[in-house]
Amino acid sequence: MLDSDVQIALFAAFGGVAVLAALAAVLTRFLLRSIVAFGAFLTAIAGQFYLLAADFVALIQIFVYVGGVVVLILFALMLSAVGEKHPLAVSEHRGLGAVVAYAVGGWLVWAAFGEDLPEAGEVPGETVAFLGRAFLDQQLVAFEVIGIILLAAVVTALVIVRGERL
Amino acid sequence: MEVNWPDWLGFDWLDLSWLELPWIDTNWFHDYWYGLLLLGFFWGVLVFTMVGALTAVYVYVERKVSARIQGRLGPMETGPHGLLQTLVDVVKLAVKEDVRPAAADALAFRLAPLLVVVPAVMAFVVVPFGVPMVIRDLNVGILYFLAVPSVTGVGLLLAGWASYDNYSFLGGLRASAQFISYEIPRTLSVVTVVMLTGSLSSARLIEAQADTTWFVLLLPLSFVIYVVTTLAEVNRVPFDIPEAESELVAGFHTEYSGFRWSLFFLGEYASLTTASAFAVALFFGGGLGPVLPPVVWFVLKTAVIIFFAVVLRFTLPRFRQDQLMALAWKYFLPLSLVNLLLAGLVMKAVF
Amino acid sequence: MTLVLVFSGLLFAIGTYGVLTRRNAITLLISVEILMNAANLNFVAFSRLWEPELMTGQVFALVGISIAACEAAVGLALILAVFRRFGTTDVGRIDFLRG
Amino acid sequence: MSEELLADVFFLLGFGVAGLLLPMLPLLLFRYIRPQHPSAVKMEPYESGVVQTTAPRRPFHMAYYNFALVFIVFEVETVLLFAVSPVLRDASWMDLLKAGIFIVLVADGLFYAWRKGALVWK
Repeated sequence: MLDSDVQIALFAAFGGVAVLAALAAVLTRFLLRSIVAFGAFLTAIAGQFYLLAADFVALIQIFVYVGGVVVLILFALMLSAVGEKHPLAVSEHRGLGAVVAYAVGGWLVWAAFGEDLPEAGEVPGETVAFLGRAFLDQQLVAFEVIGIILLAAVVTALVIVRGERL
Repeated sequence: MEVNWPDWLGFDWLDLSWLELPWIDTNWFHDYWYGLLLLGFFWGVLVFTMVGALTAVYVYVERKVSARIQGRLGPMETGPHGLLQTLVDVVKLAVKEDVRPAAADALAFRLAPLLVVVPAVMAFVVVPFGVPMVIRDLNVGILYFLAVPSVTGVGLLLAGWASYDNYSFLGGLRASAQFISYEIPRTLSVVTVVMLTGSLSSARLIEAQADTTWFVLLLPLSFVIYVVTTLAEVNRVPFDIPEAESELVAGFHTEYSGFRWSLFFLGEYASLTTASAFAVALFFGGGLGPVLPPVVWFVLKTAVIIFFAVVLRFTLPRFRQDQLMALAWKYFLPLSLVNLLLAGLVMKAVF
Repeated sequence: MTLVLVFSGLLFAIGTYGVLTRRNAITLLISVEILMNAANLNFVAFSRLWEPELMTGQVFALVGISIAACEAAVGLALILAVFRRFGTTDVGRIDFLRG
Repeated sequence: MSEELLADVFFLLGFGVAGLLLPMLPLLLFRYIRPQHPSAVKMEPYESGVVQTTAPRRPFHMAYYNFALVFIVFEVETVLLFAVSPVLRDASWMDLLKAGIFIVLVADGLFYAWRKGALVWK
């Protein structure tokens, strides 16, 4: 049956894929493989979003991240041609990095078990309609601020890329 | 509003109970996760085989049409009127040697064709090919249709990069630059349709057109933008500069041979099919039409659009790369922004 | 719910490790994106807990995705500019005081 | 509700597995039938039969990146319009104006890129 056990199992499976892919993306010494693993990570996260009743956000994740950001990163890789077959250099502070990462991860996981959280509420049927209303009413500021940020990003990035003054 | 269709037209294809098979409890598929998995697998196999078969048909039609336009006969030897030619070609491609250049990146070289072909086929899940019949009616179906094929851009770039070949590299860069450029006006033209539909579900799309009229009458400009940009997305002439054989050999798939090459080919035709089918759903009311069953109407309308694309290929010259990019950014993008405004006015006028 | 937090914590730790140990600018950017995804996961999950019909968490996740995209655009522009000037994307070897 | 979404995921997973397996099946099936005689010459890059003189993976010119940049910004814009557009049909003029402001804000970016000549293919 499609009960919550199945849902949790599938969520955990997506999570496992995400964690493995993220590890691969962070640990591999070949840039191209790192990017491919990053793509797999994003897809797994999109699956998790879908299970959390955020179907719209999940597809946006695929659309913007996999179809946009990954393409952008690949373009940058090609334009700077650093993805030759030589492995990348890794910092000398790997031990320190591992310790900090363990500390952060341990603390977050401990915090996850610490708090008693309420049960998840029932989500409305068509998420998109509610999202649209939210963007036009309560979250209008966020909506317009994104517009401004996008404008700022395109101007900044063009100025940086072209190496000229405003 | 509810649409009242005769029962025999409006049955739910996923619900197999209409078969009245005594030994199968058909709700089983929907109640268990492995049932759904199996159902998905079954539809995947079905759609994939169908798209593969259709591709063989297109290749034959395309050869015959091009021959007619150029005053030739086209394939004639194998079978009556060369009907078996594409079948023989498929067998040839399948048993051909699979050459991979020594310098190529093995992982990316293998992954790239899959990234081109799988999204194109997966997009078919939300195409409404009957009046309420969709393989799976997602809440966000229209967005799904645009989001999943956008992964193809990654596949094109990877193919060019992995091959370690100057032509492939350039072809891959050009192909994905073109792909991403035309994606924006195309998406914006679909946004106008969503404004009129009021939902992202592709079944609602058809119902909304049953309530009003075909959206091509309300949004002619959106339709033009959608069709032209779709031709560009699937690298059809006049937008096939990434594969311009006179300057780049075969573009990003120069180094591919045998079956892996045919996967790119299949992906291109599969995305042409899904995009044309969705154009029918978006602008021509899907399976809406008198007398004939919806599926027949749907196939007829789709066939007309695909035939149009085939004829276009042999009548138009190719754009230059700079013209291509300028067309996308300086004409189509502003045009589609204006179109949004127009659609807003139309929407206020109609509703 | 706890499961979501555990996963996002793990992903956050992986991202942190990446940010701290990688020296290539593009992999650094990928690590930062992993961090942002871990945060987005939490936003979406908490959206279901309190007033799911307001969609606040999902709106925030969308804002997060938009900002991540902008960040990637600007970050990669910086990386390319640096590459053109120094011929490397290794952040350890970018050095304005070279001879 | 969320059960329906769960069903969607399983369906799509099954569909995706089929989509992945079917293209790979012929590759595996015909593995032992098709000829496989790799040779040094055959595995060189093709390049119209001319020996490769320049490495293909070299820094390339920036025009491509300009387009990718404007692309990602507009992609985010269209995607947010997808969130807003389904409710616009029954919305007031005020709501249309709110969406219009957003579009105009982002369109300024296009205008800027155009004026700076970033949209010219060099």
